[in-house]
Amino acid sequence: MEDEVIKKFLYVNRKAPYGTIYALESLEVVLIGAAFDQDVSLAFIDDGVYQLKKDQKTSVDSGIGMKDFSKTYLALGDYDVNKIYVDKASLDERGLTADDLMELVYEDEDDDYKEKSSISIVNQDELALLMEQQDVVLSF
Amino acid sequence: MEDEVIKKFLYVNRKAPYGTIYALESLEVVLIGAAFDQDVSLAFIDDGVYQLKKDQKTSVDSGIGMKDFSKTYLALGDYDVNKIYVDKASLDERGLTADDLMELVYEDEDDDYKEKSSISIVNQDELALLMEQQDVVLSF
Amino acid sequence: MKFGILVNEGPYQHQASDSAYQFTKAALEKGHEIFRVFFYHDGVYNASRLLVPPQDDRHIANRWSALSKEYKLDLVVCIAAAQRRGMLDENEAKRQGKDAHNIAEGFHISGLGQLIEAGIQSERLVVFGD
Amino acid sequence: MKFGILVNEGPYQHQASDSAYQFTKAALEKGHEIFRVFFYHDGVYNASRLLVPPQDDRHIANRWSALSKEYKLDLVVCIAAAQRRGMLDENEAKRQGKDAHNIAEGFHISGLGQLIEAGIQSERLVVFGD
Amino acid sequence: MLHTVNKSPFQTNSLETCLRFARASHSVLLFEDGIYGALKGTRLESLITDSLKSYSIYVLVPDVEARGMRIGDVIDGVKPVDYAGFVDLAAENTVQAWL
Amino acid sequence: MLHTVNKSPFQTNSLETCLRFARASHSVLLFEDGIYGALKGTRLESLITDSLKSYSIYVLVPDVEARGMRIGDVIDGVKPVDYAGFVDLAAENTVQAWL
Repeated sequence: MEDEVIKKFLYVNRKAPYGTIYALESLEVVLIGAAFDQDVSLAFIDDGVYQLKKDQKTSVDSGIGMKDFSKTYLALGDYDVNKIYVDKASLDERGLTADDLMELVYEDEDDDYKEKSSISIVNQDELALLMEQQDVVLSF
Repeated sequence: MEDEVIKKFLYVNRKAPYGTIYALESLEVVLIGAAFDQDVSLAFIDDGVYQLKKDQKTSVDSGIGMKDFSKTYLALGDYDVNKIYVDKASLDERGLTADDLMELVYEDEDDDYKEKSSISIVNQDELALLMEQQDVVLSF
Repeated sequence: MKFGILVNEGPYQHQASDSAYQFTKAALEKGHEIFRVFFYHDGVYNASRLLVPPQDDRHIANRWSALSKEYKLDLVVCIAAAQRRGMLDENEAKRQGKDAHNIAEGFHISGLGQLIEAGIQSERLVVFGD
Repeated sequence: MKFGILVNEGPYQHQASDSAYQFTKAALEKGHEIFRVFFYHDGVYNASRLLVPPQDDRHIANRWSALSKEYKLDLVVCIAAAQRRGMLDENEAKRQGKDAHNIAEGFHISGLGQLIEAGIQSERLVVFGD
Repeated sequence: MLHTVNKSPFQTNSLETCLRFARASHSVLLFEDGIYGALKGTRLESLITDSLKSYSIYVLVPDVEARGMRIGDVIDGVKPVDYAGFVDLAAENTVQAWL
Repeated sequence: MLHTVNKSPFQTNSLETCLRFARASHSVLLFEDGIYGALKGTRLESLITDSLKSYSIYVLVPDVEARGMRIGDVIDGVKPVDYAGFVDLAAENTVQAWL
């Protein structure tokens, strides 16, 4: 029985990509975790919202000499990771809107496989409520 | 000739002790550097001022399980490291005054070995001027 | 109660590993169970057998090893994070064609799934990082 | 012009070593001299011979080694910081009674005096950290 | 829910963001360099005294003492705990670390 | 004197402190996560536009582009440089890193 427990996992991302590895290695946990059939949500707060910025451009041989790993976020929908919450206040103070973010989508199998957005831009009360409902919060 | 160059070295300390190792390992550089007869100054800015807080109390077997290395600052005077500049604004916003800091002193050999304080509490213009005069700035 | 512990930073540079150790020790002394301590990011460096700290300082890897021995603690080092950072056990070293390995007694290398499992099986997961 | 470079963070976790590498390479390509690259704090981990990064990622230690070979770069790892963190060369391993060592080609271990000397002998010291 | 903060509020925005998401019935634990937020007389004191009206704030005493402070330097109403107390708080609540 | 800032001004106080000590004739280089301080439309934009009246501010383009931004997103007056330009700035000035 114990192995069939479904827990609510929240991944909280608050750091910018490239300056530190947390964004990349957090994503690696999410991808591995997707195999465990848990109830997974991702939150992007503070500089974490920059992880979802579109048009990232670097490679091992050019730019800053690090690979662009942002394409991996686009695959999250295929892994059934489609509850992605972005803190509106964090976007606002950085002058960003939904249009600046990558389009992360998934196919809703309960709705004739329609393509839907995985991203919800939420206010802090909604996000605080989401946090309260979690069993496990992994912070990066 | 080149070996006899005397350069102005400034060590800039902006981080609190214990939470990270920078304070301790910065001090290790200063002590080794003292053997090189350069013109050495230390600046404590932002959380760096906490490095000089008196009454630090921990040991490998108690408290946070890390040794109290603050006594080492007291030895700086013996190493002829006696130009220690503390940013007044940083003290102010933390509610600290000179009385909260360790008494760091040296014996002035040009003034009958009188014991004098190594610490100068300075404003940001004085500190900015000091920075401009340096040849080498080591930041921790 | 059953705790899982995640350590995200290496020894000495950040206090994370020290705090995680003190927390884990206090939990065990209170009779709680530690399901697993998982070392991720630079946390993998805590598992080095080659640390030579100053004589008057704590030995962070040995301290974890000793606690592991006393309480049969499960100390797991993330393989992906460890490879990237040069932390290898004997098997990994062989597999990667490396001429040395550096994992201390009591630690073992495994996948990120072990972290997820710690989240599922523990009643609480506590994260220590930077 | 003669530059000295100080690297305060380890590979991958922080961008410091990447930025230092790009700066050093650009300086050399412009014809400047690099007196020394000094690895301090977690920066000592950049010198590991055991890194196994993913195939599509950069190999930070090898990149430094290659630059060192091409330009005869002096790559110095602080001995005190390295001991504390389990980075040992063959001599140090012997001296400390350790059964393995992990320093990559092109790096060598020495004292903090080498950092001060870099400050004295270089016309500019540039620090990369967290 | 237990929120933990281990960074100085003068250096990073972790405490500020944590307090933005803390709610009545939650607890906040300040430890490591986070303890600087719990001290009297700083520029940020009112951030904590205001928050104390809504929820409980704890501070880890070994971290306070290591840094040269004593219980008397801690804002009234902030509750002192040791590592065992930290464990109790974590046992009672889901834990969210604000790194 | 060249001041370098590699941290996001939203996350740490490095940029703020740097600007407190930067003086006329100095230069400031924003790189790594520090480039976020150089962008248009953020809450901190005026911090930079005000500073531009007193001294030169540079931003490292590879770090800007890696993070999904382009030169057009950078505040007018902030000067773009590549790594070679960073080297030139360091050759011209004593360097102080605000870590």
